[in-house]
Amino acid sequence: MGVKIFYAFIALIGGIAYGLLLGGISRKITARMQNRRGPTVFQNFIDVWKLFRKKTAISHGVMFYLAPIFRLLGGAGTFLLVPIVVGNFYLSNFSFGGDLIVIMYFMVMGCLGMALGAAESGHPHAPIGVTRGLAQMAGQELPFIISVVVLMIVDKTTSVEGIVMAQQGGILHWHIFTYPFAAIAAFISLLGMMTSYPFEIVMAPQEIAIGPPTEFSSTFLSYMFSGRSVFAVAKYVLFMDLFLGGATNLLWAFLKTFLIFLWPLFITDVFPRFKLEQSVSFFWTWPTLIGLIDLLRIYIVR
Amino acid sequence: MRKWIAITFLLILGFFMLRIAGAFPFGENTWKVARQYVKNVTEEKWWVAEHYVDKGIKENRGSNLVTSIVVNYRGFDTLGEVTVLFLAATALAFLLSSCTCFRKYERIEASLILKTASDTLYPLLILFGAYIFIHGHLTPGGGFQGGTVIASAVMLMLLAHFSFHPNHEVLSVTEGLAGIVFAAIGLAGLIWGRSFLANNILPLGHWNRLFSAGVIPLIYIAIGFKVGSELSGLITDMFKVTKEE
Amino acid sequence: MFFFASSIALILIGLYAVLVKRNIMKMVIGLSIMDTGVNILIISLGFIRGKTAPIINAKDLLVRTSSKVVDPVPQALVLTAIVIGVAVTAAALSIVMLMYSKKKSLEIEEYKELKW
Amino acid sequence: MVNPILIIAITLASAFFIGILQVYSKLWAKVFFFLVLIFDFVAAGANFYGFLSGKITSPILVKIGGFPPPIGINLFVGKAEAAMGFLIFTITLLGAYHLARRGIPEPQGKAMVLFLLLSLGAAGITFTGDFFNLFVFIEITSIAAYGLVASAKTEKSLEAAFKYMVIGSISSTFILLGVVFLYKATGSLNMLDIAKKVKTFPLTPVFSLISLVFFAGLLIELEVFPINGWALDVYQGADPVVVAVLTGAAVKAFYLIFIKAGGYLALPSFFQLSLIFGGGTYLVSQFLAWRQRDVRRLLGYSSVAQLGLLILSAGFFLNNSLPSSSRHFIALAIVLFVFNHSFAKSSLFLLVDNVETREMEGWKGILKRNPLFKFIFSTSVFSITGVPPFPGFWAKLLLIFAIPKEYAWVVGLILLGAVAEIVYYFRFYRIASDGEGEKVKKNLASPLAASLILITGGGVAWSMFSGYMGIMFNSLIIVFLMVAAAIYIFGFSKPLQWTASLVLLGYGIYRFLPSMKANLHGFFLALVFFGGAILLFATYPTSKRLSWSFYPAYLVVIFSLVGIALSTSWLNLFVYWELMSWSSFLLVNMGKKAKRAAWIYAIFSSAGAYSMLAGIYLLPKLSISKIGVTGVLIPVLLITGFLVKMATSPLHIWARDAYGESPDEFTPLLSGIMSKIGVFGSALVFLYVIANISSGPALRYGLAWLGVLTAFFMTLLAVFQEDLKKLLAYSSVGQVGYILLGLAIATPLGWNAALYHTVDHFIFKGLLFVAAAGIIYRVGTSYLPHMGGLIRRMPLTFLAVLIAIISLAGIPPMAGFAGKWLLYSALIEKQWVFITVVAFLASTLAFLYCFKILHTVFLGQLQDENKNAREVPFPIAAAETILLVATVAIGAFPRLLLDPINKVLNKIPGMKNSGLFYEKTLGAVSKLGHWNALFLMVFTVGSFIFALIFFALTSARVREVKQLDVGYAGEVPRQVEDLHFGYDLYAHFRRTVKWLIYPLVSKIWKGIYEWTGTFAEVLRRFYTGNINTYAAYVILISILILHFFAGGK
Repeated sequence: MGVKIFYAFIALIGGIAYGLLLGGISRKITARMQNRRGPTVFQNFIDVWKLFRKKTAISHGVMFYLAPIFRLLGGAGTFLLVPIVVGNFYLSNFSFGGDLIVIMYFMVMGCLGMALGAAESGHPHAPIGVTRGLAQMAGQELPFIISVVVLMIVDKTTSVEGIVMAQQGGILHWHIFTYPFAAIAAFISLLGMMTSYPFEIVMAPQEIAIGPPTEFSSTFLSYMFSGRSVFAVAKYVLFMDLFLGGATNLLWAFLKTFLIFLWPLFITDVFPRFKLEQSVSFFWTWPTLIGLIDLLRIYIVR
Repeated sequence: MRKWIAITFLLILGFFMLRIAGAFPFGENTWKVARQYVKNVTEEKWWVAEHYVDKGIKENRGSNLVTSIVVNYRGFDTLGEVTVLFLAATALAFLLSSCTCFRKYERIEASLILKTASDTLYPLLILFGAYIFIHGHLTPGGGFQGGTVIASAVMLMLLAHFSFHPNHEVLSVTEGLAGIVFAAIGLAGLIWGRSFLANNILPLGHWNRLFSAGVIPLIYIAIGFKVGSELSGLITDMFKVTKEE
Repeated sequence: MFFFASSIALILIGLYAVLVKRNIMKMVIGLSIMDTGVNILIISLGFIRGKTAPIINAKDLLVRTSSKVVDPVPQALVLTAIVIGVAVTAAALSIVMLMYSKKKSLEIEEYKELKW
Repeated sequence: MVNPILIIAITLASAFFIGILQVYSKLWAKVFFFLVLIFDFVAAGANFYGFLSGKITSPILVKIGGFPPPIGINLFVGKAEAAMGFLIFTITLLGAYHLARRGIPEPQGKAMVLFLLLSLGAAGITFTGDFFNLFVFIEITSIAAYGLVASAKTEKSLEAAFKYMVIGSISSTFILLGVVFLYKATGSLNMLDIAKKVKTFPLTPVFSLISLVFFAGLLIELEVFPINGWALDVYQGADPVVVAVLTGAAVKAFYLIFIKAGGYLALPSFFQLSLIFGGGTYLVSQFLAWRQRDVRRLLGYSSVAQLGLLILSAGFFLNNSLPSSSRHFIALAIVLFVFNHSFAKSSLFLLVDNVETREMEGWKGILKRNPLFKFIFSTSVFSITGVPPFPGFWAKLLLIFAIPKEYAWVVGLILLGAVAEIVYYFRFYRIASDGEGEKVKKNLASPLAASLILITGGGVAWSMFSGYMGIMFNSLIIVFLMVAAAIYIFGFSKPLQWTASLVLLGYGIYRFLPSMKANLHGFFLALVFFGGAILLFATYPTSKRLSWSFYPAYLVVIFSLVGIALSTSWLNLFVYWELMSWSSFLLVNMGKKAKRAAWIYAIFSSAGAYSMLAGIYLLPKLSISKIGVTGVLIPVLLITGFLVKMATSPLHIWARDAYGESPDEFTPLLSGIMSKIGVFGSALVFLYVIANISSGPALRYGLAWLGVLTAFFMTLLAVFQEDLKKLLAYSSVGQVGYILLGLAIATPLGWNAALYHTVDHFIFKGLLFVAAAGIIYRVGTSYLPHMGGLIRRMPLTFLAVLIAIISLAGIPPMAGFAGKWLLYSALIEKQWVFITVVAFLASTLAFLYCFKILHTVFLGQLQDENKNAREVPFPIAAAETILLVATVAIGAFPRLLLDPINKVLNKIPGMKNSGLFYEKTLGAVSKLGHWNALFLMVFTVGSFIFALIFFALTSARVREVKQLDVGYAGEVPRQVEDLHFGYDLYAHFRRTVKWLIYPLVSKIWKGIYEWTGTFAEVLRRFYTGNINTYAAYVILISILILHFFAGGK
């Protein structure tokens, strides 16, 4: 167990670093697409470090104080529950802790913690952002749920390992190819999960500063930043496990997660921002309908 | 429209009633007719009327079989009947007691003929009424009829004279007492005789005599008083309402 | 049969007044007529052709009376029924008088406060 | 034994005597009047007692005039007649006493004579054994009634009297003609003699016609549907005291003669006649009263309806083709119905006499200021509508179960009418208890006596019938009920009440501990007791503002829940179910604004209960065990009753306001335990009924959809709710939807999920509601936007609520997650794909309101008016802590709960292998996946603490800022109000899902209510108020009777 914890800790550090790096890459790519130079790919590391070194921080209360911890816990916990390389003792982390259902619910922890902290700040923008986020989550979850249910039912398992195992035996066994519609639905909902354009109303940087974390500063923000990064990585890994057949070694894992990371990036800079109503409606129509194709398929075939 | 609907309804109802009544051939011996409805009649006296007619004289010594039935065989009905009349009188007095809201009528003085005739007839009518109810067990008529005649005498007087006011108190007491007498005779039967309203507490006497038929004449006299006073009271009450105050 | 028909006709005439007449006094009169019809019907139900009244004031009637007199029971019943009819009429009239004293009208349309 | 002739003769003579006496002394007349009534009462009572005690074994036959029956008139007093006589004189005495206290109308002597003769006539009708004599007594009753109806001498009463008189004359003409024709056909007037002769008859059509003429007359007097306009006008127009005696005594005498004549005349179509007219009257009148605004007329409709039910029962009672045992039960039912209706309706009319206004609006809030009035009113209304333990309930039960199965539609009709009855009676109740009314006149002795008689009668009926109806009459439960009553009556001080209730509950736990076995019954029993104890404990601090009757009703709820959980027969379950529903109705009704909610609650729960009753009626046997049932009707009927209590959509619309507006002290019980007893019932239905039918899978699938849609829609509605308790209400209902889903899956895993969630939902929702009670107590509002920032004032409550919400949302380390995990595993195992998707989505939506609760109550800005709010009082905090610890403990060690559940499931055939086993490293493992609760708890808490320490050590100097110190658009705001974003948090989301939250279901229910009302309103126009029309109806119906029912060979 001690070994496990040690390797998990290593993986976590790696995850955070990878997440921050990917964040930097995305900023760079965006800048390039907008004909800017953009910051360096290590800008996020710099930011986190800078924030972390700030001398003072303000707090609005207990929940406010605890929010970054919740956030980090949520991100890190999710990351650790998802096996990076299935079957690998060192890289499957704590996946014995629970199956896909556990992961799906654990993912909420971080958001909830942050939401509570933000709400305690007493800043009216914070709950606005939070409610937007929650509403959008209700939107994006539907297609995601549909595809996850499809996978769980066809693979007759709820564990991530089981789903990965079911995809072994060639690239065509990946769920992205066997259940393409479900995969499309899930990948569209990933856009919402990443709160990237066009589903970026949650943060709404232009009007309400930076959304829920409005009031957070210095160390608090650095924690949240880290938590957010590792959470993103956790999602990439999860998607890799669910749809891209998992990874047999770390290299594959990097490659596949990077591919998944690129996907929202392509969309992000092309579309304008959706209003919340639009985004929820969007999620509840197109990706849902696409996902339903596969759901109907398995409903009939079953 | 309403008229025609009503007529239609009533004609159908009439049809049904005629169908029922028509099942009993008119004027034929009832007890013979009735037997056609019955299978296996073994009892001799299947029809109660046969008993009343054949045994009536023996059991009651009253010449008037209807009186025997009314006062003795079905005396309880009559007690009820008296009660109904009493009830009507009470209800009327009760309802009209506070009714003073009528327009004051200009009463026209009665003609001399009416006045004279009613003065003459008044005692005669009372006497006649008394005769009827005293002979109720012998001749047609009885307490009700006699009482009605007496009340008609009172009504005549009321029509003829302004000043005629039967004593209301006396009327009330009379009707009450007469009722109590009736009930008391019944209870006496319960105590000294066979049962309530039994006709064996007094000697039955001989057939076709005034003093015969046991308690029947007593009851009929009580009824006569009761009906007479009640109807008189009733009429008086009705007059009172329109009286000039 | 004629007696039945005519007494039933009386009942129906009485009922007709109750059903159609708009004057409450006339309705009471109708009820009275109906009572009379019923009474005649009862009496005629007790009639037996060729028989005498059930009053035994001659010696020869005392023997096998039942073959000589009409059915006395309906007559006894009718006596009661008549008195009851009178009583009901009296009660009805007192109610009508009171009603008239309140509204100064005998029209049935005036007395439709209670409904539904 | 008192000779019945004495009663009649002495009363008669006294009537004459009062006529004399009143001329001289009013006082003595009055005294004498009461002496006579008391004599009658005692004499009739002696006879009745003689029959009851067995001293009189054969019917009393009084020969009047000394002639044997066919020759002379006779009185015939059997058991029924003696009972009826006693009833008549009791009611008359009550009415007379009431009248005397109020003031007998002038001239008093005459009025007393009329009153005396009314009861005499009724007694005569009852006692007589002769048809013509019957007619005479009918006339006595009628004329006395005409006079008394007119006695108020107002325009209304005179009009009523006139109508009564006209129709009564027609009716008695029919009766007279019938009697005379009977004489003509049979040669006799004696009832028994005619009955004997009729047996030898070839029942010709003409003879049927003769009987029908008689019955037509009787049916007019019995106020059957189309020809009862006069009766309603009498109820509306006459002096209520007179009406009380009329409906309580006189009409009942007519009813007795109806049964007797039905038996004597052996009319072949009697059954059809009574079925059509009784049933029709019953059903139609219940609906006609739906929107009646005049109280007296409303009660009139109700009387007519009850009479219709009696006529219906008479038809069954006289139907020879029925087995004698069921006829015996129907006879008992009739006795109880008559008893119940006489006293309850008389008492109501006497109450009406105390209130000036006729309009229902004038009754607004009358109950509030008049406690005794309230007691009598509630008792009477409850008796009439058939609420246990009043006699009306037992009567209904007896009647329904005695009706043979081929007349199941009659049972349906009875139950439908009963629902309608509850709608209008409880609307009346609602108006009367809503707001602060005026004080009323205090002439309540007679109605009080009537209600006490009713209560006694109910108790006697319960103890009598419990034996042979298989209803548990556990002496202990009775002791509890008695203590509850004692608490109520003596009105101990609140802390004493609270202590007494707790002690009682503790004793109950001690006594019932052996019954808490590892089976479904024991499981729910334990939930009821321990849950109830915790929730009862938390009611203390706010008990000061509670009504006196709170704790008694609370105890009754708990012990009827115990009764339900211990039931081994469906009937027993039903009895306690009704008891629970109605006592909880009282509790809900105690809420200030809850009157309307309580009304809707009453309607729904009784409709559900009646549906359940219909199902139970159709079951081939009553014991709760495997039953060979075919068809889908029975399970649907049965489960509907339970679904109402679980508030499953579309039966949910009572729940929001009933939860939201009921007293805060009661809501935890309502949500935490009472909805779970619905789960218990549904589980029984799934287990013993649905499992055995061929269409079971389809039904289960349908119910699963119902469950998941409830979860979805209620969650969605909760998101947009701005009232704390209503929000929790929707949430509660939605969660119970998951439980239904779990039950419907019907695999071991599904049941595991359902039972786990049952307890778990009690824990977290109990906690939330208890906390809500405390918060509302401190803050004084349950309106969410008026709260905020309370975390600083109530840290413990915040922590408790936070953990409860985490549990509710199903976020892993807490107890709630296990339920979710089990449910989804079961669903995926079952492969119900669409349901799974909806269930997942619903639980995602739950996050929205979860955040809303935490944010609007505890976070954000503290409002100025709540500056002085303190932590919730100790008992509430203690209850919170207990439940909080339970949540965490079960979260870490779910086997604390899962092991007992598995024990329970092992007892159930087909559920033996629960589908769940445990492995050291993986924790709980199903066929599909695994989850390790302990690991997750340790991992989460450990990481949290680690991160916290790390954070605390490394972070910069943290400075706490003031409340308003937020970086708000570059300036420091001054007002709290602007900053607290608490109202309509999800406006944007609402715009998106507008079409989903369209209140379709409530609109449909409302539409049903409105349309039925409108329909009844239109149908009521049928009673034009024109006496000509009424007479025409009478003639028309008589023609129809004569035409359609004249059967015979």
